[in-house]
Amino acid sequence: MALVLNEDQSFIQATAAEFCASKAPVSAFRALRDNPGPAGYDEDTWRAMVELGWSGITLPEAVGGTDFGWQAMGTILEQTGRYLAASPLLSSVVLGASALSLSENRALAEVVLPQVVDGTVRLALALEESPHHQPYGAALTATASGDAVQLKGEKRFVMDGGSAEQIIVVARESGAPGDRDGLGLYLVPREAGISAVAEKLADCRAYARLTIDATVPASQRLGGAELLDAVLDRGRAALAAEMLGAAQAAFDQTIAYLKERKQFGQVIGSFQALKHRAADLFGEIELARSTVLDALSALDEGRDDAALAVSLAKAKMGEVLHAVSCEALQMHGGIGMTDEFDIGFYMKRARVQEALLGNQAFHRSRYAALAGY
Amino acid sequence: MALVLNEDQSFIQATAAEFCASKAPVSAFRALRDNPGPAGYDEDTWRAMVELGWSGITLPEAVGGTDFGWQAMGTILEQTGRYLAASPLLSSVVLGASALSLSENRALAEVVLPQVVDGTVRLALALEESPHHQPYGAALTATASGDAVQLKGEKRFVMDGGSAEQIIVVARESGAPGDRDGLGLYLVPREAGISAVAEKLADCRAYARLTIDATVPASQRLGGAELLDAVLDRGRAALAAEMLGAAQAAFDQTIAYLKERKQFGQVIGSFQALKHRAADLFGEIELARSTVLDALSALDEGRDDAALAVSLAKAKMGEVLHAVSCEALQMHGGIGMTDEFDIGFYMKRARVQEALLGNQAFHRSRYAALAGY
Amino acid sequence: MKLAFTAEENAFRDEVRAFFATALTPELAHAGRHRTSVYSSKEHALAWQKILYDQGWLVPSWPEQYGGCNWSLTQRYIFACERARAKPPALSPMGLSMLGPALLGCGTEAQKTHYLPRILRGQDYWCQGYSEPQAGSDLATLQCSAVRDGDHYVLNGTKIWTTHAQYATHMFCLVRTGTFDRPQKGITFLLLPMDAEGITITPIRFVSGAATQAQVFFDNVRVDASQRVGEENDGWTVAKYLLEFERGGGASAPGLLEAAEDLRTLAAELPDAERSALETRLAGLLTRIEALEIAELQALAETERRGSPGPGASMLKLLGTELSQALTELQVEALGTYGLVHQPGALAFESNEAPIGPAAGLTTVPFYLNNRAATIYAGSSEVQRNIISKAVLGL
Amino acid sequence: MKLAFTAEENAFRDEVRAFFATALTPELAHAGRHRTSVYSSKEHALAWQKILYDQGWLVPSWPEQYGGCNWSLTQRYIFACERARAKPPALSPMGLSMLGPALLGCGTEAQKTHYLPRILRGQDYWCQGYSEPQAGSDLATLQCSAVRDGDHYVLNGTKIWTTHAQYATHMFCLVRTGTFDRPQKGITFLLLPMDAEGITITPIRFVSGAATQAQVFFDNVRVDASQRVGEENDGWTVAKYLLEFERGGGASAPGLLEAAEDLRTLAAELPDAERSALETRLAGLLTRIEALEIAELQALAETERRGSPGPGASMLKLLGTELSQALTELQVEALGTYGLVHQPGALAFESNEAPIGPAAGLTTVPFYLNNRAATIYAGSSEVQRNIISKAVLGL
Repeated sequence: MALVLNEDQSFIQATAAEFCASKAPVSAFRALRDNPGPAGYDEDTWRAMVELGWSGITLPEAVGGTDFGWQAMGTILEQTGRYLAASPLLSSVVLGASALSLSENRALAEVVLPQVVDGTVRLALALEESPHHQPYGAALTATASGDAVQLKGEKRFVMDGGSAEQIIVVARESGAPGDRDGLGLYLVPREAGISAVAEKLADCRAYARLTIDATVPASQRLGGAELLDAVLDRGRAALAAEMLGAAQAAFDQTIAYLKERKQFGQVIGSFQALKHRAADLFGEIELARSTVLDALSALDEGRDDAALAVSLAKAKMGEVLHAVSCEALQMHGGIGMTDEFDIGFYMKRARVQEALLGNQAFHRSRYAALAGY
Repeated sequence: MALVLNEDQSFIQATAAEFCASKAPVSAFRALRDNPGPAGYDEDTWRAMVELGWSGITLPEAVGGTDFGWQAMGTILEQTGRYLAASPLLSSVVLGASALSLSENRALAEVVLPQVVDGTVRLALALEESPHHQPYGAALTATASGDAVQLKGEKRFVMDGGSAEQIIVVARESGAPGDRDGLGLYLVPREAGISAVAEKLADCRAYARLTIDATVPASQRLGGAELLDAVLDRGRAALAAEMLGAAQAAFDQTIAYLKERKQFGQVIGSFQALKHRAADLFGEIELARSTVLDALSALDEGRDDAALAVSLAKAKMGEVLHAVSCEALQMHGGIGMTDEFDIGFYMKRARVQEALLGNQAFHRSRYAALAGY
Repeated sequence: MKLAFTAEENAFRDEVRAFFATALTPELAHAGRHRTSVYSSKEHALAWQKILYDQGWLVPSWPEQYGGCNWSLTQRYIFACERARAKPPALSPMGLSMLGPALLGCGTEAQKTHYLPRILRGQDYWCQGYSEPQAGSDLATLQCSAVRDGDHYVLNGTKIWTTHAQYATHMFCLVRTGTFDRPQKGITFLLLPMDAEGITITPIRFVSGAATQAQVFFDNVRVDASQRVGEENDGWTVAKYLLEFERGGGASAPGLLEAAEDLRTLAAELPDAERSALETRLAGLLTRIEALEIAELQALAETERRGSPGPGASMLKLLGTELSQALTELQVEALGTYGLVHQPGALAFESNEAPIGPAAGLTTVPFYLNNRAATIYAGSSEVQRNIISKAVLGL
Repeated sequence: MKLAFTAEENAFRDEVRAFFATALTPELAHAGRHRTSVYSSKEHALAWQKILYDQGWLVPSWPEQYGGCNWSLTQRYIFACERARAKPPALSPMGLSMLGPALLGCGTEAQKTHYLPRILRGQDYWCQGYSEPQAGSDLATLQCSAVRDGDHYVLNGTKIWTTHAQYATHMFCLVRTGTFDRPQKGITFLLLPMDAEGITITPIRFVSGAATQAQVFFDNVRVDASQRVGEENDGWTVAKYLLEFERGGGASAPGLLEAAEDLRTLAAELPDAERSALETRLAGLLTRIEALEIAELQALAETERRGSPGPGASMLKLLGTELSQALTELQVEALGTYGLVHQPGALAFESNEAPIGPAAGLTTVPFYLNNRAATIYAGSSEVQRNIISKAVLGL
């Protein structure tokens, strides 16, 4: 584990903080919430992120990326998480591009990844078919006939599934839903036969139900369960970094409010019961931060305990974000309950982030299994 | 459930409080701890309890008891628990006498119970053979031959097992350890072949390891697993009442200390963080009190959910006593760590009370099973 | 089952159960099962109130002469359990559970005679004007002023977090009529009509998207002095009396037990790892709810004995609201993504919009979010802990 | 495994592991595995200290000129993990981890030259005189006075909770030399020999039955002014510097991970219901310990960068001690009645008294009870929360 950020990472973090604060602050998210537009994020802001190189930060230089790695990506997502900045970073750059860059299908990756880096193609991962994270739960069928594969079925709550140009579809080639064997990941252009209906969740990000009836060449296959696991772990670690930013933001706003709001003739931050709860939350956030950094490092270093580190981070970060968002609202009191205050956004965002790619129970259980319990 | 104590119960409670405060205060327990004597409790104090009728409070008038029931017994044990008053109430009157009064062996009960009431015979229940509560775990063998039964084996941590004149031995007649079927409870006079070695636990009550090799008439059999369950539930509810008294005492002493100890120029009870923790503990003790009263009522009323109510009470009371005893020590700070202060007694007593007759995990699990989870 | 029932009590339970089964219209049943906060809409609340009123079961605990039922504690407990089971719309508590008992305890004969029947018949629909922007947890520092002018008080200032202010016909409120050594002194309890001149109402949108609360502004609003409850400057006494009812008057456990039962059904459908984690937490909550149920029954007996709930109400409010929140946490988790759906359009009775997931999911997030206020209103959990440590523990 | 090891680092690990395997005598191994508090006996601590000293591994993080190893962070981490695995006796921290770093940071050349080698060789055995009966959490109000008299200070007053005072040759202590606007001012940091005239020591018996602490009384005890560390009236600066080391200097996670591993073995033998409940809690603790391990590694890097641990040490002390207590809770539970045994006579090396249960049970209760002090000493958890909220959060 790298114990401190290196120079590149520090620079990227500073840039991301500055960019989000000026170009994608919470007020921008509020405007999008009320008026989401076709993609659910602002296309100009996204183009600016692409120009900053964020779409290629984890990708090799051969496809136009900068190869700064997951810790660098984490510093960016921590900032977008902090400001609730809307973008397809998680769906396209983290989940989508990883499926290509980790794929053994080099030919396809070499064609598509440069387009992801320059922003002309956005990807999305179509995995879930039920309301619970089930990585091997795909029932959507992949039926081979000659050099073509027919994909048929439905996917739920696909992040940015309504706007991505190409969808990575997790399909069942053999076996039954729940089996790890028999899965295949296919890159499917939207126009090949994917229709989308928006599904709105509490966080007001863009999700879609996809109805898929598409036939693609067998050469669109990216890999199987092993690839899927690797992609998901990158997604989980990145999501945890985003959650860290959200938790820190909710905490900071709450501490600021505690210093400002007066009751009983003094600022409420002077009440020891609140002070001690704040101190405990601080400790919990620091613990969670440690696990997130370790998970990102584990991915960068290719450590063999990366899956363990990722599940630890997602479970711990979920637990802490949950506690922080609840305490933030409670400490804000009535004003925190209003739509006018930003703090409620973090609670709604938090509940969805916790559930995405496996909630605390899922990752605690996975962690325990991997740790041999 | 009776929602308030009736007149008899209130009178018994007041008497018990007065008796313990004057005749069996914590200082008496401290003296016994340093100088336990043969029984581990003061025989004069015990005789005075017998004279107050405590040995017959749950027993029918036919055998000399007063039949005031388990709620009345609970009010007494709450007071002995509060003052750490040492006596064979739990071992002999609750566990021992219940095994006789609930037994279908009326002949034996009619002989022995009057002796329990008048204090000439003390009973003990020899159940456990391992360090974990396993009601059906008996391996000690009961082998019938004609009209006699030979009991052979070892029992651990038998409360007052070194001083009781007669021991109720839980033995295996058939099947394997863990089977609910095949258990038999026998009343065995000590001189029939029981030798005892003291086993000292943190609470400094009297426990013994019994080595049993005794032959008794078959007419000494009291019943099987059904009887055992009923006896244990009475023991658990009574123990929970004792724990309630201990929790209340530890809490009261802590509140008093918070009002007295000064740091940072003010009594530490004025610090809001401690106030709030105290308020939360108060609520938890009240919740636990409710479950204990309900369990005792359920036994008095013969309710069919009595086992459920008892496990709820033992689990909840254990959890609360645990929390209270830890917080009590923490809030006392350094002085609480000293042997000179009484508060440590409650912590040591608490750990043992929690474990006896099933700890929180055991009763949570039993509760969940009984509630259909 | 905490109380042993007699044959008569069993018959009573059957009667109550049958009543709920027949009295709830499909629309009211839908409204009851799709609540997104502790409040139902005014329309549904009043419709259901009328049915209960006609049945004579609207205010069981009131004195018989004012419409009470003279039920035993066991009967009231049975009624609460059956109500939790049937899930009718929520009655608006402001008149029936808060102002009503306050008038019974502190009102003049004229006030009782005039207002109590109108509350019962739903002719008046009340809201509560307590909090102000700078007086939340520290309620006693409220500033909204009432100056005596002949037979009237003249009100200026503002009230905030006033539930259903925009639908109410009347408000009971606390106003400042004087400044004394303690902030609690100098407060007066007044009743006023919401159509009085000088009142402006601004709804407040909540995190859930709904706007059931409002801020109310008073600009020289004149209130007849006969509308004062209790003495001038002594309104805090009335408010404290009322707050005890608000905090601890009811029995929350039967509803929590029903919610836990629903959750158990949901949990059964979860993937293994999540199911076992959730069931463990649910069983843990269940033990707390069962304990709370017993404590609430004992508190009911205590209330009957002393006439009002007493400071123990703070403990029950604290525990009840935190358990309620804990259950909604589990509900969100049990439903997975379906429990995170944001689809207000599909919520209405006979809506044309197909729900994204099961119907239970539609109300989950709004209820969850609105319910966060349960540990803030009627004295936040922090204030309840202050009260317990001071009034009960003497710290 | 949080750090990726190089081949050299793997070789180093093997070397350390082999050292522990051969260097620990049977008696020292027994003493290490049967500790009943964070301290070992003076005899065992010094015996083990000598072995480490001879090996050159006694104070890895000190500057090389004073005996440090110039190890990388990874090497120090490896050493901590191997030590946790081998469970040697605990070194007395008062000289090696507390006074030593304080002298390195704030001592005069003469003090360093005289004391540091004596600390390393175990010639001096130190105790810490901080708390007083009325100055516990509120340490700055300490009253034990030192009045300047020529080249000496004359001490009067008392210190309490002084670990191993009865075995120590020297004490470092905080005394009051003046009264200023802030209680932190006017405190001076002094070194003194325990055989000085006027010192009386009264051991304090703890709940566990042991008496490792004492109260120390000073009656006109004369201390040479050269034994002052830092400036007169400015001892708080030295104390704060030292406290950071006491709170956050080490890595507690490797030991906690070992304890968790031991618990896992114990849990496997439990009856079903208890086992699954315990394993769930253990896995939960494990996630916290793993997180703490990472945080401690980062803190080590931070300490290396800035020279001392900083206020973040409060957080690590808070989390580390609470996790340690949580593990001992589980240990008591996992052993059942065997974990409640009170049998001090069976504890000694090659004792003739047969233990009631397994050997692990003999130390469980004493360690559990002594370990309750972990959230009280070196600033209680409450004080750590005060520090975090003030120094880190600005509340």
